[in-house]
Amino acid sequence: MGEDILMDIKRDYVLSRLGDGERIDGRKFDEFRPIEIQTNVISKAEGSALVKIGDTQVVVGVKLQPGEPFPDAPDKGIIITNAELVPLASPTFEPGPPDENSVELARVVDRGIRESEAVDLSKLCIAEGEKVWLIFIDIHALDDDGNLRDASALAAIAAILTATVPAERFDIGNDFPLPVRDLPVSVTSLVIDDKALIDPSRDEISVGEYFMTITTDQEDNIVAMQKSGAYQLSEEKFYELIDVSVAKARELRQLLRDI
Amino acid sequence: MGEDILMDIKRDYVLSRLGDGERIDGRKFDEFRPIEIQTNVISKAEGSALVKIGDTQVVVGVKLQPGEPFPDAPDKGIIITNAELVPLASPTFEPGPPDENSVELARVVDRGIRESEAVDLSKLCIAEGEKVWLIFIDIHALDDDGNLRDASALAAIAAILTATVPAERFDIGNDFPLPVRDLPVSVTSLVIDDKALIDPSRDEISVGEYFMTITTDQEDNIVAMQKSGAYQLSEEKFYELIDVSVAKARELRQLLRDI
Amino acid sequence: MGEDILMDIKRDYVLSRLGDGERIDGRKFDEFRPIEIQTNVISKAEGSALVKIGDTQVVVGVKLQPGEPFPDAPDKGIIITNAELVPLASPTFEPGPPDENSVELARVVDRGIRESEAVDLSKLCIAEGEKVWLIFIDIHALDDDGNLRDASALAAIAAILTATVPAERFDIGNDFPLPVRDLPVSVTSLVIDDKALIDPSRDEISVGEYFMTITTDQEDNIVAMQKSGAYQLSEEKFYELIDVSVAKARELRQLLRDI
Amino acid sequence: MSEERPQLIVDGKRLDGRDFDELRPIKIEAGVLRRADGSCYLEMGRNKIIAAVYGPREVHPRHLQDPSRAVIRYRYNMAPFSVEERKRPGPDRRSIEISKVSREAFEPIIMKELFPRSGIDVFVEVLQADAGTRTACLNAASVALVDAGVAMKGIITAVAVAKVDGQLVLDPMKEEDNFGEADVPFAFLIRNSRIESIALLQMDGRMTVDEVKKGLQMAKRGAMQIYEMQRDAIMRKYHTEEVE
Amino acid sequence: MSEERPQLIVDGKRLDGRDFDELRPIKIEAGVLRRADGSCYLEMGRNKIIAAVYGPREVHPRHLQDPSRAVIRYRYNMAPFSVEERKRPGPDRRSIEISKVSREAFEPIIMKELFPRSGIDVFVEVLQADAGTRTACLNAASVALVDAGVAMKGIITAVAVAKVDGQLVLDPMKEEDNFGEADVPFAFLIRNSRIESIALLQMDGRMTVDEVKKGLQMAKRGAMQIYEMQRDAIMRKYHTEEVE
Amino acid sequence: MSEERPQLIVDGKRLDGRDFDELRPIKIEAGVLRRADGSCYLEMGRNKIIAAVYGPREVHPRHLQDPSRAVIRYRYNMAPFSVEERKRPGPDRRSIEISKVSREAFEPIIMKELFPRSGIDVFVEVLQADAGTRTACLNAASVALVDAGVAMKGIITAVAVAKVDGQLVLDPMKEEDNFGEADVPFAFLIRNSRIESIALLQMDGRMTVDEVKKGLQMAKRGAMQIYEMQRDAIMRKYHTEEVE
Repeated sequence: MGEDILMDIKRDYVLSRLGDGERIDGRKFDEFRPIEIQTNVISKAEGSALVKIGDTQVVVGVKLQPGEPFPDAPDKGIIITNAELVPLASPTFEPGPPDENSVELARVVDRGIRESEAVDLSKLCIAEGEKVWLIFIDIHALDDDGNLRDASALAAIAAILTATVPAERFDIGNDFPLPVRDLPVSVTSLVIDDKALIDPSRDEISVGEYFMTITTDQEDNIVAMQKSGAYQLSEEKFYELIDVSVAKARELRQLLRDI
Repeated sequence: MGEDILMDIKRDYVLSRLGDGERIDGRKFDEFRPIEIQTNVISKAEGSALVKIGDTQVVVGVKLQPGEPFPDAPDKGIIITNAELVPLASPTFEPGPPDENSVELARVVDRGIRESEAVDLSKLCIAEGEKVWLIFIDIHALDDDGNLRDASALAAIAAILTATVPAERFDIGNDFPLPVRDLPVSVTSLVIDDKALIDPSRDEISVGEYFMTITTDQEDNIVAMQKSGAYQLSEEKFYELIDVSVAKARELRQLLRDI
Repeated sequence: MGEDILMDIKRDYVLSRLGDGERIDGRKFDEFRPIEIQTNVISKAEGSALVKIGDTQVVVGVKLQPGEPFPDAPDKGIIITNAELVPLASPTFEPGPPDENSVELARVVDRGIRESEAVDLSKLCIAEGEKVWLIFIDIHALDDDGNLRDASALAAIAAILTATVPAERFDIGNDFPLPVRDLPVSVTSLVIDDKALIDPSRDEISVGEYFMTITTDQEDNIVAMQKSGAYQLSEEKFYELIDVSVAKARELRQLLRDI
Repeated sequence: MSEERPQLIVDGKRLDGRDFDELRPIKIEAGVLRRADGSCYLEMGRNKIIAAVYGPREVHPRHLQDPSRAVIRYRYNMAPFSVEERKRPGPDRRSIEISKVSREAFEPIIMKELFPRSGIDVFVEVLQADAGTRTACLNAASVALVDAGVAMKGIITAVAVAKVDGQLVLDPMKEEDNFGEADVPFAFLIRNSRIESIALLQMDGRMTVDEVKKGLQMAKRGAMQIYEMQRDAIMRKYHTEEVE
Repeated sequence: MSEERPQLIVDGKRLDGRDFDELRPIKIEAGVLRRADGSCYLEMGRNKIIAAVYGPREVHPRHLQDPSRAVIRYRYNMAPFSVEERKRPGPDRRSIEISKVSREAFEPIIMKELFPRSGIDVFVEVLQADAGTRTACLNAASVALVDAGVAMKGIITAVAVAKVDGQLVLDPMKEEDNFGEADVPFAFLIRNSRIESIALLQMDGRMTVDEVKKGLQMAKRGAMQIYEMQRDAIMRKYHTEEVE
Repeated sequence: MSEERPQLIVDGKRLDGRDFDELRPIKIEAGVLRRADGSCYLEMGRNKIIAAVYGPREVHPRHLQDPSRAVIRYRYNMAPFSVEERKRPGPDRRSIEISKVSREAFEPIIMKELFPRSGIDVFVEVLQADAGTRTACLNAASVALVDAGVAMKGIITAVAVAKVDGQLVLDPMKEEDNFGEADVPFAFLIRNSRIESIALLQMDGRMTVDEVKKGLQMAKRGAMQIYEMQRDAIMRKYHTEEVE
């Protein structure tokens, strides 16, 4: 009950400030909260990163192990992306098998990495048709203060960037860095009427879960898009979101280059 | 609530007409609704059939793939029958894993095919003890207006009759028709007091789910029986049901021969 | 409702008798109810035992079959212990996958057997790194009148003691007795304030599920301990429980030697 | 592990020496469990079955209650060690089907209207299996229901007939079930020591119409013998209680 | 079973002879099921889809009800035999995601406030799949909702565009989906015969910004053609009903 | 991947140079999460743990509420990447057992009667594991509960002792856990800077009675050191808050 009233008050406040052309935390509409990337935070993982965007925190761990290839790609490594919205990270997350939100999060992050061909899977064949490297990308939410999606995508590519293929542990040659070819970056906006708020915070999302995510590669191509949420998106807004997402992704990509 | 009252009215109507020796849709007690069989409706399946009995509709698809034999039958193909009572087909079906009704439906259809030895499993060995053909029979309900069971059994044998073993796709010789040896036909009746209504419609079933299914082969042997529902069956009624089921199965079998 | 009131009455009665230094069934604080062990009760199992402690009854069946070893113990057999608290055994057990109580029961019994090295796993290798004997220990509760844990542990080791490795059935040499090296015995107490009641009955447990289980081997070493239940255990009581558990285990072990 | 099909009938006798219409040895004991409201241990050949009844009792969650009658549950379950190859715990498709048709056998016989909003649970565990477990379980459940004092219009008694080597036989054991031509489990409602109707009926295999009809008669004769043993077990239990 | 990548565009035509901006043949029929409140059968190329709508109806269990509006469910499901390699029954991660974004496409369009405490269920079965099943399902669901008489602010019409061999194409079929460079499914809200906004939008592959923008225009033109066919199907249904 | 058993004690020192009764380096920080009502990050050797507390808050569904006191949940969970070989997400039997005994350690200490009908949830994630995760998690959970302001009768502090190469050692790390002879995790209730009772106690391995008793004394001394660090972390948090 009290919870609902609080949400109503927050929503009204966000909307009233938006009416004045302002975000509640004073950010510009196309401004991310402060971003922090720490890599190699989990020594048991072959690659890992902790990303904070404002108070939102997520850890991604990358594990590699040999496994069977898909029959239609006998000489290629395999990416398996999974997201756990553990109840530690938000009062609204419940223990149990992945719900539609975890599944969507994992699949959107996965598409950015897969479609940008960020990892050179053709270099991850051990024995054609028999054994290839499986890359497990596990997204583990710690604190959901809004926009877990971009934080997860950033942590995923950062973890990949610093990952080592543990060949020695499995007696198949020397360890080598996971071969990375691209740096996909996702940018998520909250669409409210005729406005778009990049990197929405939890309080801003009290208005509604009206998201658009656009992921681009380092040549500014679009590699993944996802409209999520029960809202209608106008054509003009869509074009505007593309342009701003491409521009912001360039900035975020610089953070990855600085790792 | 309103639902329940409607059911009560239907039930009273069915019973009152039965009191006059009549079925609500004017059929004779041993009369099926109009039956329609369309085969090869799903080109992705190795065999398929859509069967309509009155407004009841079901699709069965047969898929074949190589797999391991059972240890106690190293040279025989394997039949796996599954039924999905998808929520599209009835307001009473719920999404989720198969409930007892789906399981029973699949098992009764399976027994008719298995026990009549409709498929010659000994011709489906690829390499003894290592590889045989697995036959997946998937029953997919579309519209449950009563007697899904006979519709499913009929669609299953029709799909089998038209199925091809896709040997070429798996590089194990030439395609060949799935070897069929018999044409099992199931006949289901609704038992109400001293009456038996063949091929009961949904409205008739408002009286209660008091079913008896008798499956016979083309030599009029009984190959499967199933009493389902919380009712008591008298010996005399049982004998009567056997005789009428054998007779009706012969008629339905003709439809299969005409495919 | 009525159920709860009954529980309250029972609890008050147990506590009032305890106040007088007595148990409700007149037993001494360190006295087990009558124990009965029947072995070879299930001929389909390679080893089995029915144990009764008072009215508590449990059957354990041991099944063996060849399977793959763990990579880090390529020449050792594998123990898999499972407990089913089937709803037949108590009004409080529900059908469904194992809950935390079944899991804990299985794991505590498992630890006693595993840590005492009761079974000589090194004699259960068939082909190093490829095939070893899997030992399934299935605990099946029949009647839970309190202290299922000790009854299960006793039945498990009794079933193991009488088990045969069915090598002939799998064409790998002659059958031989499952090699047993030790006789772990668990002793469970109910801790109420400054008292400890060995082998608590269901009625006594109405006071609360405050258990301590101590399992010892035949040289009086401790091989497993488990405090279960939301209570605080004092250091003095803990030492006292160790001593009494060692002593009682010796008595129970004699029953096993007499099989 | 492929098995040779043995000859099942030799010199007019079955593998275990029984006549065609002879039951396996049966042992029934009522009231064997403390916690359950009613219970029964039953052996039928090498089958070992234990049945418990709980109720009438409250139904949780509430939305499963029926305001006008008791809700019946019946759970057939096999212990993992009850069969040659260890069975994974939990219900499989076979046990789901058996539980359904068994529940339906009891539903019209239990006087459910006497216990509105409540539940009557019948739990049956197969500790050792040797063909005919579903009929053995029904027989045990029946005695457990009587032991629990649940009001019923009669008693359920069950037995199977099979066709083996071309011959109808009563109460088939494992080999006859594995290698026979057909298996027909029956359960009957018995009332005033008379078989009144069929409560459960399944069949798989291949039989002529005539054989099915003869099989029913054979099953009825077998059921009456089992019924006597069920009665005896109940009597013994009451007698013991009176003596105590 | 490794597949060779075929050339997808030959002499300015697609593998199946279509022009770049040409839809596959479409067939739509409304009101094909008896039990459902609304239904639709749809073919789009080799896709075969059936959609059913139930509701507004009561929601169970009660705590899932919303006191101020209807709760929408949307279930996208593939029949096990709908694809080359048999699909295990039940939802997988892909169908969970598709169900979510499809439901979200309909939610702002259905007038949920008219049906407090009730549920509107949209169930869509893919009987045969050949790329573009999610858009085909949305088109079928839309017609089924109209057939059920559910009040909506407009209609949803969906179509994908793809990039294959460097070329934008409308409504890709299986080979184009498997071997193309990118796939962009769109759904639009159409109102008063005008595309008003984007209701669903996903994308995977690689496209320039300019291609995405051109793709949207191509999709809009395709959607308008489909919209006419949806209208026709609904008209035919009403007409038939009047005649009857 | 079969591992050789290393010598664990060399020249009276452990593999990582520690004395027998020496803890691994510990780092504790309270209040590290925004969404949770209380939280704690803790390192104990190479273990990395994060704990969050939510509540007292409403319990859903309602039938899980207790009208007279708070309901406590405790969920121990390992991240898939926290261990050498990737762990499948979701609870396994080990984590179910750990969650149970950990919850039971806290239940008598939390003043549940103050919060009728409500729930207090303790969620602990193992981000990196290196033996002793259950004790590390209890220590982190304790600080998170204090950080959340949950009323408690004291604090829980946990540490394990092990027997390796015949020697009792405090706070075993991975190699000692894998190749040691016994492992005994303890948790204590500490009140007024005094160990008052045992809150959690498990054991597997093989120890004499005397060793177990000595182990308890060693654990108590270790726990008091950890307790000081828990206090410090809480103080630092309050201090920071005051300064802000």
